[in-house]
Amino acid sequence: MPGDGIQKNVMPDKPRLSREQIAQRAAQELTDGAYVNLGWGIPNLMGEYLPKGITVYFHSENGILGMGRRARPGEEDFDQVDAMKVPVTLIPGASFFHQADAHLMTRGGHLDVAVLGGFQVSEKGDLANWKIPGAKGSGGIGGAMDIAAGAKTLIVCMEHTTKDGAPKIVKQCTYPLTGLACVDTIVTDVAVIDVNPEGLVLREVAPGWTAEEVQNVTGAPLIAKERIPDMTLG
Amino acid sequence: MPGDGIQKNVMPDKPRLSREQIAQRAAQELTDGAYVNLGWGIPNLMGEYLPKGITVYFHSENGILGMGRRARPGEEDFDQVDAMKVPVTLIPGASFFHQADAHLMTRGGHLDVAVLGGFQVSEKGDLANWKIPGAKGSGGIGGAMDIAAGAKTLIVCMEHTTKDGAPKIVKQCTYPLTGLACVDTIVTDVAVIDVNPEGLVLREVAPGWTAEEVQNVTGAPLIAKERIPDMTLG
Amino acid sequence: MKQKVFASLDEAVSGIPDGARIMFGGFGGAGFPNNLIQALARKGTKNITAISNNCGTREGELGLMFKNNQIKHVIASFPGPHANHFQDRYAAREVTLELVPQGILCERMRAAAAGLTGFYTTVGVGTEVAEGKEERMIGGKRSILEMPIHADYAFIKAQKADELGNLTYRLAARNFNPIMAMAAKMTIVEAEEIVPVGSIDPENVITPAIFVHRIVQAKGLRYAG
Amino acid sequence: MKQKVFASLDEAVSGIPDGARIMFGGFGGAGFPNNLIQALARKGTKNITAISNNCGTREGELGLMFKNNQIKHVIASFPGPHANHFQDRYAAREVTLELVPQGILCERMRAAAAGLTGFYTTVGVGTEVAEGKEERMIGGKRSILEMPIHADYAFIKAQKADELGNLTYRLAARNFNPIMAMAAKMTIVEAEEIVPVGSIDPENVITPAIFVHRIVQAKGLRYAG
Repeated sequence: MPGDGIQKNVMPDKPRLSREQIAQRAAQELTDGAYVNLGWGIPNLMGEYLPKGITVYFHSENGILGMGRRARPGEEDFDQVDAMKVPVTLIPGASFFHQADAHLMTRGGHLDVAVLGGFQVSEKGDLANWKIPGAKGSGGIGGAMDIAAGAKTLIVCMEHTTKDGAPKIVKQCTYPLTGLACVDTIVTDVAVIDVNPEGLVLREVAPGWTAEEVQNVTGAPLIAKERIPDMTLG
Repeated sequence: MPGDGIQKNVMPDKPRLSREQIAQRAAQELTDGAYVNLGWGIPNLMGEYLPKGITVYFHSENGILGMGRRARPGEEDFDQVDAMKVPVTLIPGASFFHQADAHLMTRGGHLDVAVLGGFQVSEKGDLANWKIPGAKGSGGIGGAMDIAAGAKTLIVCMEHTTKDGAPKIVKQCTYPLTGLACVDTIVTDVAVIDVNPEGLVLREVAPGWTAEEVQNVTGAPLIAKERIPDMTLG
Repeated sequence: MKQKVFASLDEAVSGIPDGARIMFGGFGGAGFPNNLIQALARKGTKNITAISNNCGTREGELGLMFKNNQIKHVIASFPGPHANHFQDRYAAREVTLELVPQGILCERMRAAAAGLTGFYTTVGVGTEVAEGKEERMIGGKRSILEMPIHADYAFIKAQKADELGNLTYRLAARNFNPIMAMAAKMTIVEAEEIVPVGSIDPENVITPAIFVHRIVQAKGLRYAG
Repeated sequence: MKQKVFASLDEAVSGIPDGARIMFGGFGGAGFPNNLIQALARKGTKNITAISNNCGTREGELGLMFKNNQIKHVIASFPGPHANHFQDRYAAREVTLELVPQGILCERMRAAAAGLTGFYTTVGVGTEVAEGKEERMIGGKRSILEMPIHADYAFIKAQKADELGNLTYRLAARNFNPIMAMAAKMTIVEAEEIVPVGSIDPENVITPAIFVHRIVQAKGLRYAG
């Protein structure tokens, strides 16, 4: 199991980013005109925090490009829902298509950025995000494997450690995999980390954290070049 | 080469059907509501001879279902052409789609009937119809191979023999193949022949012809049960 | 003209035998053929193999089929958090499940529709999904072989159907419906509206009539989860 | 908003290097990007690998490219009876040809678009097309392995493009265009009409803007054969 040998009591008792703040930081990675898919959980909060002045075209795997904000009470149309079954609005220039074309977009390398939640990310960029070992019931994959395989840039948003304090960034995933060597960047509540050919490169740390403290809650070696800047929320 | 050993002078000097009459006979094979693709040459003449009272939905591999008659002078729209580049009209209930969907229809077993021209058909139902050995130039395949592989029923319309009197229905094709074991029925200027698991079954002969005379101009054995009725043009 | 329009939902599902393989359109509450599903529940067809993105929402959508124990095997991508009837049957081993990545579910159905006999993909390589599947390197990419998913029937929800079977879909209620309509041997459509032939612009047809075999007017149950 | 609309045809084809792989839409005279082809002739790009159903009609369509000897290799289904410039170059061994069945040409491009690394088909089994290709039995069917066709560019003819790149096509001028638009790394569109964002109904978009990178107004040469 991940986190073996790491004790809860060695975790620094420093403030971490909230889920909303993780989403806010990850949103700064998006650029004007990008086609973007947001997965369940933290990624789905990112739409609220887009950098000012940019337009991003949100993709939904049920066949929408150009989703806007969620529908307000009274304006919901339950034939116009996102992949989480939530009624959404459209922005000008939106389009509908069938689910095979929607996943042609995910798998075929057409999305500029996809953002997924994660249970574990390995130092090679392997992602585990669909199944907890020993969980009851059938589990479910959804669109995550197609998205992981195909996005030009894959960002994972997650807490840096489990509730028990075990690192979620590990040498090798022990949870069932979603995809191999697919993650480009990890945004957590304590760091921004890039998965580069030479290894995991620490790009930013949460305010008040040092590189060493982030390393202490990480299950794989981090490469920290010079001074690491603080995460800023844009 | 096909026809070796068969001399022109042994061919019966009896009237044969014209190309239009072959098309007219083949058109009697179509039933109400059928989705049908017609290939180059004789098949393309069949639209003129549909049995009365039936509606047939003609498919074109460039993305039309529900073609009507050819456009008359003055009503041509050169964005609405069939696979032979001829401007056509539509019947009510027509639809447009892209070429991959058009061939999903041909290859996926969705067309009730396809009708192709032929250079040779073997006793197993192999078809050769795209390339004459030794012909100059690049040749071209077009949609024939997809159509041959996928139609529920494949009819071949052709003259029974070459201009030199060589049989075009043969034990084994010597021309480059279009598809293996794909032909169901052959309509020629002297006979209607079904390709059945037990072999080539002579269903009809041209008026004035006997089964034996048809056999004499055929390069593979024909099964003739009892008396063979005459071809009628509907 | 061939008659494709059926007078009632019950007639539209007539003749479906026990053991049939059936695709069910719909995603996220939208585009489910809920009225046809209810007719199939009334009919009581058993031992169905269902192909569907999810496994129902409480008693809605496919939930009714699992509640009635009409399904013995399901090929799905995401059974879903509210598929309690499915989960109960699954825990009791009354139903088996093949989990498929969502886009690969689409592609495998499309392969059946398009007469392809298999395809290679990088999706699922190195995961549980790849277990038991052929793997090879193609162009430097680890790829696994996926096979077509065929079906006897597709249950489809359309917005408009003309009397020939040309279909349109409303907004994101399109989802899996056009793919399943192409992939099954017999496609049965519940349409919100049945319109005369010629009233859908040929350029705006989403599912051409060649893929549609039976049409029935939906009786008003649009959302059932 | 990203600027995709280019002021001139010449700017729309800027930066295309010698040796580029380019898909050209069109079939039967309809839907050819004739104005972009003329711009590419002016530019003089050489050693092109062209992917196209046919090889031009006299000097029209791709005929101009062959006349100018800009193409070194072509992947096509049906060069066509009036592709005299192609045939001359082919006879002189100045251009090579891979002949592909028409539907397989579509599927191979779609496989590239969809991130599939190969597929099996029964089409072409036992014919010249199967030579050199892996063959195996799948589900009792002799099948051959076909590989994706990728391209650097697609030249597309649309009826309407909005300024984001959502496209519609006129009648049967649709043909290969939507498939090629999905398959190439960079899709360049000549549109009869460029319309404001939001003026195409989202349900009637045929090619979503994600597949489109450059848009230019067609200058009126619709048919060029």
